Amino acid sequence: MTSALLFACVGAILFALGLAGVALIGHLLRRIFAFNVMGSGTFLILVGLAQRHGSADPVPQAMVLTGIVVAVAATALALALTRRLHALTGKLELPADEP
Amino acid sequence: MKVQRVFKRFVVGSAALAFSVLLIGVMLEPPAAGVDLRAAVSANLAVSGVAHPVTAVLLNFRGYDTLLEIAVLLLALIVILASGLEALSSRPRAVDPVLQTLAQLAAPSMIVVAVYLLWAGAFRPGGAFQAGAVLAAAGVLLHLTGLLPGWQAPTLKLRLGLTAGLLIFLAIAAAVLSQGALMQYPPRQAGMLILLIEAGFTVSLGLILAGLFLFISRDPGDPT
Amino acid sequence: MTSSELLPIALLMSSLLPGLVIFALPEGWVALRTTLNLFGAVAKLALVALLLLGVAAGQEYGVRFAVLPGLDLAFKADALGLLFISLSAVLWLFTTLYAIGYLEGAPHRSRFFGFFSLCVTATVGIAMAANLFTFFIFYELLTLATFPLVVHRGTEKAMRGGTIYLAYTLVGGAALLTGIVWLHHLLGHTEFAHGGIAAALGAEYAGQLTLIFVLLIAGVGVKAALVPLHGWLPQAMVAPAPVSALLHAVAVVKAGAFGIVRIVYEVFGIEFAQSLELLAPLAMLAAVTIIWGSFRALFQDDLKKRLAYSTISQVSYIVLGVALFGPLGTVGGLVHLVHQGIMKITLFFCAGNYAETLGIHKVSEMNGAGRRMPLTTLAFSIGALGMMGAPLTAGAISKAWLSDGATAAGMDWAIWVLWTSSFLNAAYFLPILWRAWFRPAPNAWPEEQILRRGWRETAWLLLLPPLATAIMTIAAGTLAETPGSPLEWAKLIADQEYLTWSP
Amino acid sequence: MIGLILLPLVWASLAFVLGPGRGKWLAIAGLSAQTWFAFDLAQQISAGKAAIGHQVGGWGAPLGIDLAADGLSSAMLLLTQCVALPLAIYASAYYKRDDAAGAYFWPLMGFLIAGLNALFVSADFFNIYVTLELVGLAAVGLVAAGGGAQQIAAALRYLFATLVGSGLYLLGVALLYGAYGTVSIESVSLLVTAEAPRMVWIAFGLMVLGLMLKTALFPFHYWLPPAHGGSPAPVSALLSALVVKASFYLMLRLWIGPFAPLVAAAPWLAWGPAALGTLAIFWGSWQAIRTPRLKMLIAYSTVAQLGYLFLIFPLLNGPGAIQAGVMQAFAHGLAKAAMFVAAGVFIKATGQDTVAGLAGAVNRLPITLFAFGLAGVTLMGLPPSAGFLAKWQLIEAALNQGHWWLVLVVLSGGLLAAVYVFRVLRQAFLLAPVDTPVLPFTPVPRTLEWTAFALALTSVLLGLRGVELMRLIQAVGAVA
Amino acid sequence: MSFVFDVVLAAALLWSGARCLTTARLDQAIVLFIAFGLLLALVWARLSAPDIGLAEAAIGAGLTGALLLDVYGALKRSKP
Repeated sequence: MTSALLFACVGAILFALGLAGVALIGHLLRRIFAFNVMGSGTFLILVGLAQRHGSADPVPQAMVLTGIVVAVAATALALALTRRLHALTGKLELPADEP
Repeated sequence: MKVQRVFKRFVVGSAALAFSVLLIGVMLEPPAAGVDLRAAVSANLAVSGVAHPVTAVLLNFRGYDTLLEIAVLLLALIVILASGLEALSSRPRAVDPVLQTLAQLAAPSMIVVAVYLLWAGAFRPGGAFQAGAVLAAAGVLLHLTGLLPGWQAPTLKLRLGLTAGLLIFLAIAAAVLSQGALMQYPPRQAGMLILLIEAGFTVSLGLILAGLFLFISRDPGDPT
Repeated sequence: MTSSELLPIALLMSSLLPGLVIFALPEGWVALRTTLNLFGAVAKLALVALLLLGVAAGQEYGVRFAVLPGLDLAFKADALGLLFISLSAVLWLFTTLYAIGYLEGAPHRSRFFGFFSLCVTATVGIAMAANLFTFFIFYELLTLATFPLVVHRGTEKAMRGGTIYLAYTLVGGAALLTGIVWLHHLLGHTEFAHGGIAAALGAEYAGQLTLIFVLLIAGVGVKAALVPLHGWLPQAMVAPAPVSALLHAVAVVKAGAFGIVRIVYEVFGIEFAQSLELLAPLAMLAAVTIIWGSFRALFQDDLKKRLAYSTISQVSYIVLGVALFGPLGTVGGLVHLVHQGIMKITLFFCAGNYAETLGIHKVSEMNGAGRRMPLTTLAFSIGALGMMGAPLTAGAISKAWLSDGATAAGMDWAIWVLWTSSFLNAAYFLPILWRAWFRPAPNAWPEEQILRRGWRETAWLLLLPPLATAIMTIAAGTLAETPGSPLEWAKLIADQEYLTWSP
Repeated sequence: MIGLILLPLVWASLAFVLGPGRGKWLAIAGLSAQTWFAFDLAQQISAGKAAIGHQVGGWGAPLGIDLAADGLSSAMLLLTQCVALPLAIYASAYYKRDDAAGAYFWPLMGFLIAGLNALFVSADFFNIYVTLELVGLAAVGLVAAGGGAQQIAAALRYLFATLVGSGLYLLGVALLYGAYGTVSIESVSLLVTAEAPRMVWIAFGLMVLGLMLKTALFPFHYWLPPAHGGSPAPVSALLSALVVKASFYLMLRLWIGPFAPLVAAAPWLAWGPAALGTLAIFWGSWQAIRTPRLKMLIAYSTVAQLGYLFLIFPLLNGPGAIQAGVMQAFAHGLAKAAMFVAAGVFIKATGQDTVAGLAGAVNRLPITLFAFGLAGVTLMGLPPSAGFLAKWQLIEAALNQGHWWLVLVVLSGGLLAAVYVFRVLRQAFLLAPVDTPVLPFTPVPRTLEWTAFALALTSVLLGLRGVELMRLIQAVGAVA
Repeated sequence: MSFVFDVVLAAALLWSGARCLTTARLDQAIVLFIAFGLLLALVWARLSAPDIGLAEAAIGAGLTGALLLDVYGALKRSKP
């Protein structure tokens, strides 16, 4: 068991954790956390699994760099919308069921 | 209702648990990888125009991903503008002058660092992302210390800066189509072209990341 | 493109193009609209004449376009199709004239005549379809084009009628589609051909083919208003009189009947259908419809409703004739396709006249109408007598051939059905005539809109069409044996459809 | 092919540089050029080239990223441009100057189209992930643009749905890379066999799950009606007609492409999508029949119509299934776009978004109502229309494999569609009730009415000539 | 030895991630989230991926953290 594989397993747990969080948590900010945890888990799996034999692999690393930027973009977007919703309704949760 | 929620939690939680166990299980029986790209990367590193493999992958081998990614970033910013925050005003908050002077000193040096990172990216860890991030950090710092007001709807100059990275990238990518393919840099100029792309990239990345912060962070509570 | 390909397309266009232009016309442009309508109708008549001459001379007309690989939009103008086309072309002209008079000053006439032309286009398409796929396309197009006409008045009542109409026809369409695709799946094509195409599959498919037959007949049976699929017809009476005339005599009901003819003769083949023992049940169904329709008609006080039930009964004469194995029955059924159209449209024109002129909608209000509107009532009487099968009228010819066909097919019970129906027809038509001619007129009509001028009892455009069709009813009866008459044409078709049959 | 990706990126960024509300002419010009490119590409492919490839950077897979356009992808490209161009013209008349909702419409639309085109031609799992995000974020932005609380809430719900969807997909990519050390679709398809390691099975499952979520297949449809029903007409049209199709296309592509060996090893897999599709048809139609709001009705109809697309999965090992799917995608894309823009006209004119408010529309907006009716014909699958051809092909494919219940589903789905379409039409034919005062009626630009009509007419005329389209995707049919 | 360190690091990462989602107080959650980001940067370093480490620290933890803190501040200010 290399440490790369160890981190891959951690990634798996984090992904499941984040997924459950997104599904269960109503509070928007926390949901955004959960989504980020989920994403980080994926990145860990991507690199950890690829490097399970020890040596570094630039390709998945580059992908993760791309992924991180995309994730940040999404996060910022989610935050902006959350703030907008809060400014309009004073709430940090989505209405129970769609209008 | 309450019972329902507890039940839902239990179900989802156990499902997640089972899923992670399964995932770990399959990852612990690793199949033999069919393809090994490490060799390919190091083999082509010489003609890629940069010495640092990750940068080579990012901006040359898989540069197309990066092109779309900067588009995603710009898009996120546009969405934030579109979702209707322009209406709100912003004013710098009062902070103590010591911090401000510190920030004034820090900001230029951060820019220097950014330039270094950008240049270093060609052959060691670092590059456009990090440089852009540092630029953004500088902007954020100035804002937090009240020297840089949160941005209103961007001016023409700012919009140009924001899109510069994408446009330069597009221009170069298309310009080399004559070579036979999109982004097929002639090996001799590759390094120069990539540096050019990265430069524009860094500026836009810095502006966009800072923008993500400075556009969002305008306080609805402020009086206009 | 040769003339043999051009003519069928021209025939479609002669009503489609005017329709499309009329849609775009502003409400006010009455003159241009009328010109277009009449031009289209006349042009169609001329084209039909050309085709008739050609087909009589043995010329073949046909054209096809590929829609999908192995799926063609195909048209052919054969004898059977032309029988239906000529009927609709002639009656379209009269109905258009009538409608122009009937709707004078009414709102949304551009819309009305637009869909009206689309209806006729769909009818022609149905008549000229060379395979079931094409047939289905125009069959559903007819449904869509008639809906706006049925609900034209825009009242809640009209909407209810239109909705019921849709519910029936769309479900029927689904059944039809299933049958068609199934057949296409088995055969690889659905081209119509004399003597049928299903026989090619052979006996081991008998079970599936029977199911397909049921699906197809159920699909077209809805429009043909076979009991128990007839529920929509009386409801659709909310439509304006010209529409009812169109629905009953030319387009919808006839499309259903014509569909049954095509399916029995040119998809399954009369002989193959007989060998599958599908004809007897169909004949039974027709018989039940005939009796049931006439019986219900007895109890309708609303004039148009009574006519509607009469239609249900009369259209099944055609189905009965088709289901009687043997050329005599075939001739009877086919000729009635034409005769019923002429007679029924006369009746509806007249009903419309009573309503428009005097505001008469009910049988009980008919007293003395004959004195006030002699010409209309004369036409009405001729139509009614024709329906009963009185001598010298078209109806007599149909009934004669039908009963001969029944004898030939060894279904003597069918003769009794015909006689019972004739009796019932008399029972619900004669009282109307008696009231109209011999009862004294009330001192005030329910709602007199058009005043009498000299011997013109109502507007010209309302008066002439029924008279014309009434004369045709007599002519079809008296001149039946002359060449070119519907009867002769029907004989020609019957010869084509029986490949191996010999008396 | 490259132009289809670069061009929208360029005009999108230029439109942003020009500033809020500007750049509609850029967009229309760009889209016209793209449409021409798309037709040209389709020409080449139906002329006999099986597929047209492009190695970005000249490296070639697996080191670099490959682009590839075959019949299927070029068909989707064609659909995208042909729907987007009329919508752009419509939008240019729909948004007034200094209309907050339209301030950034053009850049957003540009990035959306760029993402779609890039997705359709990409031959690289990870690159597809990036394009998915591009499409998803752009779509969310369009929903959120300048909207009130309801719209923002809808956008957030949509955002999380699409993010989780692409997250699942990305995890699948990670596992694939772990298993095979490459993300090039081509090299992966060479490596996948029926005895593939469990990791690959899971990757496949995750990708399919994520894409179903993005396609709003029942029961993952919860996010779609508020997002599509709540946004401005041009946006709803773009989302319903194109965006949901992208993830469906991708799922189909994976199903018949790299993962075909897995599917062949476990044919029962295909019944999952089909069953969900069936439920989607019934549930969506039922909701559409019930809802009082016009645009909600159309949005729920989208949920139902997407169901048909998933009915083809059990049929993919026989002939005609892909053809049926593509035909349905075209029919629904064109018709739904027409319906949403027609609804937009009604709403602009009457100022209310209810079915009841349509009373008497036939006399005020005949063209628009006619457009709505034609689009309805396509959705009901009545002839002559592309929807009818799609239904015909679907039924025949089902019969070929003796799946009778699929036939029943398709037919009853059509009848249900008739119920909700005629629910609108009969209301429109109804005379405006006399007792209620006639509603204020603002005239609308003719452009709006005629673009709706053009879209609807196309969806009908395609039903009279589907040969070319079928020839285009013949090659793909051979694959399946 | 280094593997032990990795195990500890992994445990810390998991803990911070889980706590961040479960803790009752929002400000704590935010701090934990930033901590999570920094730990992740360390992990990347351990995975011999310094580029990602830098990016994660700067963008993931830094920028996102700043955004979150700012939003939090705005929320506090908006409700007196």
